[in-house]
Amino acid sequence: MVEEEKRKKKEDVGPRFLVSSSPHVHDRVRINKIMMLVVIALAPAALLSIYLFGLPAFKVIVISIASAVFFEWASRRLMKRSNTIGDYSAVVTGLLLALNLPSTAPWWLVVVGNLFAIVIAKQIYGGLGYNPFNPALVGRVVLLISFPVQMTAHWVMPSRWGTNAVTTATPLGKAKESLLSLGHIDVHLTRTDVVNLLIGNRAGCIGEVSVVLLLAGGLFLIYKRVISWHIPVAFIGTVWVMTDIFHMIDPTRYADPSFHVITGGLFLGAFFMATDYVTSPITHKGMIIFGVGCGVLTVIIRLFGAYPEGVSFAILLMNALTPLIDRATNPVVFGSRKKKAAG
Amino acid sequence: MGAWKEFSKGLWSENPIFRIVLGMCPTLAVTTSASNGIGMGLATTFVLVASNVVISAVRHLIPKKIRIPAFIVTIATFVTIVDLAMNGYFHALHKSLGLFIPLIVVNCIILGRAEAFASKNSVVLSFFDGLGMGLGFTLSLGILGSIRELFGNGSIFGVVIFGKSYLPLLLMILPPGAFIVLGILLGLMNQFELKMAARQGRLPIIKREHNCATCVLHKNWFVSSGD
Amino acid sequence: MSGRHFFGGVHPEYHKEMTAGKAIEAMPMPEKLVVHFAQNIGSMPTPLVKRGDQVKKGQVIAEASGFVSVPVHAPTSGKVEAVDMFPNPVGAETLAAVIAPDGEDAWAEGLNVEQDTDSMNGDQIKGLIRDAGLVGMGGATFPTHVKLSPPEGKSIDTLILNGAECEPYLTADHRLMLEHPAEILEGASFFARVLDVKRVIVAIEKNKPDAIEKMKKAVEVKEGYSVEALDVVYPQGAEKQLIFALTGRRVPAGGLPMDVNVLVQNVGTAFAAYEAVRFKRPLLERVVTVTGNGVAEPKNIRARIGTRFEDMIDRCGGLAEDTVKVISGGPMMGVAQYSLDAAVTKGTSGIVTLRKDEVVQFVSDPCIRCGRCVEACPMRLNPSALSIFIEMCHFEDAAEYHVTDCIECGSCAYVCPSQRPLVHHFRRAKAEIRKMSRKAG
Amino acid sequence: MKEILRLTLILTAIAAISAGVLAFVSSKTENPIKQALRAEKMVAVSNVLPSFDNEPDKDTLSVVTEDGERELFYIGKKNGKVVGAAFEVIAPDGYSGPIDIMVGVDTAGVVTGVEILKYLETPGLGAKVATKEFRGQFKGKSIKNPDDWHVMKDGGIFRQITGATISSRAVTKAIARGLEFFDKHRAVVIGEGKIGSSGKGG
Amino acid sequence: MSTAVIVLAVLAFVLGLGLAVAARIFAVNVDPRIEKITEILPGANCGGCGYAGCSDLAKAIVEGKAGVDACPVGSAEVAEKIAKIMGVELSGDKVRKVAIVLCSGDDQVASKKFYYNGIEDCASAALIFGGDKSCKYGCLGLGTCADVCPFDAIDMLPSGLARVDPERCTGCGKCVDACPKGIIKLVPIDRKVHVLCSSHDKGGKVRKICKVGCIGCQKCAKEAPEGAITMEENLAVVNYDIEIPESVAGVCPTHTIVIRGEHLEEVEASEEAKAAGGAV
Repeated sequence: MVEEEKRKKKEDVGPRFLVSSSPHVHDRVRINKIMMLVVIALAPAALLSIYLFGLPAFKVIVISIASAVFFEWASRRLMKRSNTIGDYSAVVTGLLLALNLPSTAPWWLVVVGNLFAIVIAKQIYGGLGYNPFNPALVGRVVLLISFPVQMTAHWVMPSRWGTNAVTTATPLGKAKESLLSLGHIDVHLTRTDVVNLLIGNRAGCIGEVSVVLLLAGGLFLIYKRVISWHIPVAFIGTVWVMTDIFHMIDPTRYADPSFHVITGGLFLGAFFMATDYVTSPITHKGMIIFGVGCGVLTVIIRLFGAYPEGVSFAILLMNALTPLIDRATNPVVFGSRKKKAAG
Repeated sequence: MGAWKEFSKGLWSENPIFRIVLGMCPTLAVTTSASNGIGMGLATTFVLVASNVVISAVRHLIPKKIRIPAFIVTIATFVTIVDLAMNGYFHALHKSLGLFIPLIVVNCIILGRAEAFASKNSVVLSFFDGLGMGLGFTLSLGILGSIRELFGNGSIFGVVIFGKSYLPLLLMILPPGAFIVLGILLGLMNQFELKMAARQGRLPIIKREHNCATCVLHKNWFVSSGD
Repeated sequence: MSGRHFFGGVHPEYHKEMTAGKAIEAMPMPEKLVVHFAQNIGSMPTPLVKRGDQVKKGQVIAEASGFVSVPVHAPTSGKVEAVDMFPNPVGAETLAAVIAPDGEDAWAEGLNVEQDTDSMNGDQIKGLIRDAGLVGMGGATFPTHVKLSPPEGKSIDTLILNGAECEPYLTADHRLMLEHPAEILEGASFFARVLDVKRVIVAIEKNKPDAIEKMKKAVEVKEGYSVEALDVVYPQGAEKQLIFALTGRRVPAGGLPMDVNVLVQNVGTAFAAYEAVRFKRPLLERVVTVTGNGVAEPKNIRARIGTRFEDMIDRCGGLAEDTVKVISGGPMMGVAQYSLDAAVTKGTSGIVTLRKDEVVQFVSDPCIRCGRCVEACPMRLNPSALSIFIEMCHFEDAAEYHVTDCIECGSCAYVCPSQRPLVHHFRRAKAEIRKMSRKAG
Repeated sequence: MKEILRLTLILTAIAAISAGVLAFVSSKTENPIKQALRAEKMVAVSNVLPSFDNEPDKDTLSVVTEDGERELFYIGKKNGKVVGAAFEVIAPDGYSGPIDIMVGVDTAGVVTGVEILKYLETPGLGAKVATKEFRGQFKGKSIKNPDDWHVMKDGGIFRQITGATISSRAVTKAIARGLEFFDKHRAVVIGEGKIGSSGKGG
Repeated sequence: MSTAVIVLAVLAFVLGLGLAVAARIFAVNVDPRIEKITEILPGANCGGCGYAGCSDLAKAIVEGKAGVDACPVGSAEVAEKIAKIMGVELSGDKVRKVAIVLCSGDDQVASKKFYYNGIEDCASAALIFGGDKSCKYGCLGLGTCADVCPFDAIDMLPSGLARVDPERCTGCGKCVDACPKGIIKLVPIDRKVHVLCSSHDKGGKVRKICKVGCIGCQKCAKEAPEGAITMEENLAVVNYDIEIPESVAGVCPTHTIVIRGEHLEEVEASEEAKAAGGAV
């Protein structure tokens, strides 16, 4: 009798257990954790850049992250979709875009860039996971095409907190300029040049100058298994090898490989932009093809194209090829396929 | 009544750009400014109306087997007439539309209407069909051109709107701008249609992020499968 | 030999310490036993009893209905109270006999007698194994005698005794190896005799050093037997991965271990074979690990087939209030239960209980293509692409990407940062593909 | 067979009618087109030349260069006296393609006007070479001091357009080249020398 | 002028000749009726007829493989037109068939056996213990049928049931195939009385898990004309060939039997009430 009452009570409270398909445990690594690791990996380079370029750089970074998060929130709301700012992907996009801008970028430039990055390049396609192109790079390229003066004409030398900013050109810009006006390049790397380039004592985008810290951040991500080594190594390696070949053919026209590798946005691009999960191939084989493709395109644009720097365009072009690469490099199922018996 | 129906469908429900998505080459290429868009649209409208009328008039005379070459010759004739006339009387516009005027010949809308409508309907209906389609085309190109000119140059029909301090978004008058604006307009059109459907008392459709109804798009970008 | 590892795999938290040190205890006779007839892969055996029948321990209550089918026996003597639908731990409700034990536990005639095994030939051994109702006890429940009957032209040269037990939480095989090493090896020797196999490898993951030690000592006296220590990585115990790790042979996709001349048997099955051949005891009980934070006292229990989960859990101190998941089997491949009325079957290796804060729910966020699943998949599939195909109902594409080769180990879903229900997707696709081929055929 | 003939003849008839219509339209529009083209050229020429009262597009002179290429000069005259000449130069190294430039000079070789005829430069950037601000700089300058004929960045006297140095440089270089050529053949062009006497190349 | 005319004319002559000859050589004889019938068919290519699309069906009709009324979507008008083209007499008047979901156990009245966490899709949910409803025959409410419906005729009620709009339903049968529980049936639209349950469980069990399930009491079978409602394994099944008086619905103790038009209105009203209550 008591048993029965107990049973009745149990039925009244409805179902007790949660049932789902296996597996029932999870390693608890969520998207937001991965994105936070990327932010942490970028933080040292960003902080050094703020030190180098001063308050303007700080302003660009803050405005960029804030507007990226705002656009993510607003567009999701407008499209009546779930709120996704909690996955921090907008923070990463905002930060990356800021690091790809000159420190002199006016506030509206940063906002317009993020509008294109978040709304046009990401949310219109359906949000994180569906965007075919790297949002931050789309934002940057839109700005580069639309506002070339603001994007390319006002580089300043790092000057510790931004006092006495001296306008100059980026090293790659100088190389291209001299090649076009003089017919040869006037870039010959000395040891001090190399040191200056490595510690970020040069003009360039906010985030691309501190090569050493970018490398450290990239290695941190590889160590944390957030990214694999395949894309960065293939990308940077290809740039090195190709520029080396051209340098050997004609050193007066083509700068030496170390110059090409440590200038420009190569490290930022190779470690943080080309490795974007959504827009890069999924298999290791595919990643190597992707990295080599990025490298080849970067070198072609840098040496023969109209723009002095080609990392952004190279990555975006390879983004477009990602589905094809994925299809071509789909892993071969374990165990050789059983041949169908004749007949 | 019938004529009005044939005329109005081109403006909205069967708009050649936003609904049937035909004639993308001139749509994307010449809409760098509002006047270019309208100019191209009107040139196309003339060809469309004229060829529709002529083809409809002679539809019983043309054997089925040679209808395509016959249509093309007719269309090409009108296009050449437009080309010559514009060159003579609207030289500046002709210069900026340039290459795209002769390309009206291969605009799918014109051959499409000839095949789908003019070869089956009376002259009057064909006239209104051509006029509606052409004006729908013109309207769409005008809208596209206006938006691109507004953002890319700060003006509409050359009239400065945004003032001197406005820094134009050059992307908009470059080729990618055409794709972006067209894509956004198409999306808004569809959204509007859905809303209208719901308002007209049709059953609410449960919208989920993934379902079989939305799959075609996704598959295309993900695998671009060869089949 | 190509090392002790295969492609992919994951490292879940094992939690084996809860029960690894606890000796196997016997489960007292419960008030009633719910014995399902469908306990093996293949065709369901034909029931032979009806309500009101008296049965003896070991009596056949359902006979094999074909080659890929095994008989079911009464786990004790008593009265059949009902034959009705009851929750089966591996799926929907199936037909089962409810037996009320009479407490005497009296054997049916001719069973439980020691045999002279030396004089038996292979076919006799196989017959005993089949009559005892042996199935793979790792969870797959594939009839053992079928595995022992390779088709003409296929020969087996290696027998692998699978003691990897790579599923987290479970320690049933571990304890069995510690407590009955000699019996397991004798059971294995029967398999070896049936197939005339000279090389027997006992495969154990390195996280069970005591078991490796014990088994090593036991194989010393046996010629051709060896013990191999395996890297600790899930799913090391999956047949194809195990074979590759130990022999370097790749079982063809869509093929069976016998295609590369290997037979894999679970150590539990070997123990059951020992009992069946030496003592003519049908498969009536098995070791079940009852564990997880949901129970007060995790234990390894030797339970009769048909013991209800509720009785098992009560034996372990009852279920904590906030337990939301009870899993039959391990947490990676086991089946979450909705009712504690489910009863132990031949394939139930464990009952894992998870409390509310331990359960991670699937949320089905979009795939961000991070590639973790591709790295984790031991079958070298592309779970990311597959799940997207299946979400969009492109089952033909999923088939083209070999979804049917998925072993449902759960590694992909375990690592997915979007917490997508990947295995669920693949099961759906497999079902749809079966449906389509049925339609086409 | 009859069917084949019928199809062929119908198509032939349609083509013939079309050709007839087109020929008619063409004959009607021939003149307007010619006039429009001429008007276009005249606008450019008159923009760069000092005031004149002749028809420079008819009063042309072609000089053959050493490389055997012809250079066409539009001569501007007032009251029968030569006041200047206009000529086209092409800057082949523009940012996105060649830039066509119309240059006007007076008899002394001083630039009287520069007009950009055709270009593919980036809108808002390289395209600024067509603005009055940029091309106005050349007015009043002559080639007397060739070192001046560079953009400021390269040590010359002409302000380059921010962010579009390549376009600015290309235009400056092309005009300088044109002026040098004019200087060499000035005598012939402005009619002080006899036609053909300076045509070393033939 | 004359050159232009001559050149074009000659060109056209030569090309026209080639074209005409080619047309003769590569001529394919297509039955003109196929094109005509294709134009008459609705063109939704829904596949409800069992063929790959409307043109495929048209071919089948002309070849005699399918009847003139084979299109389940097209109205009688369509069948008539096709019959005219084919020159056959249309036999009898064909009543349109529409889908109906034979379950009314929504979340309020039917119990669940567990909390489901997985793919929001009936076919997937059915893989796990047959779904979370205690009744193994019940509607899972996840909308697979609504997803496959090409005519937007099915919508999902918030209370977890699929509802078919008979006005929009064309009877193509896609939902019937898609439902993993097999509880959607095509019924003649003019039949009003339905048993909205598919459970073959015994009455006692049904009572425990669902308030509106058929308990197999047979009252309706006795009330209805002979053979109109038959009992099949504890379930009352309607024979749609026989007209059933609406009064039969009144005898059902569990209100499992409904009159379609009224029922839809009732559901509408209760959903609205719930929505209004939720908004407050």
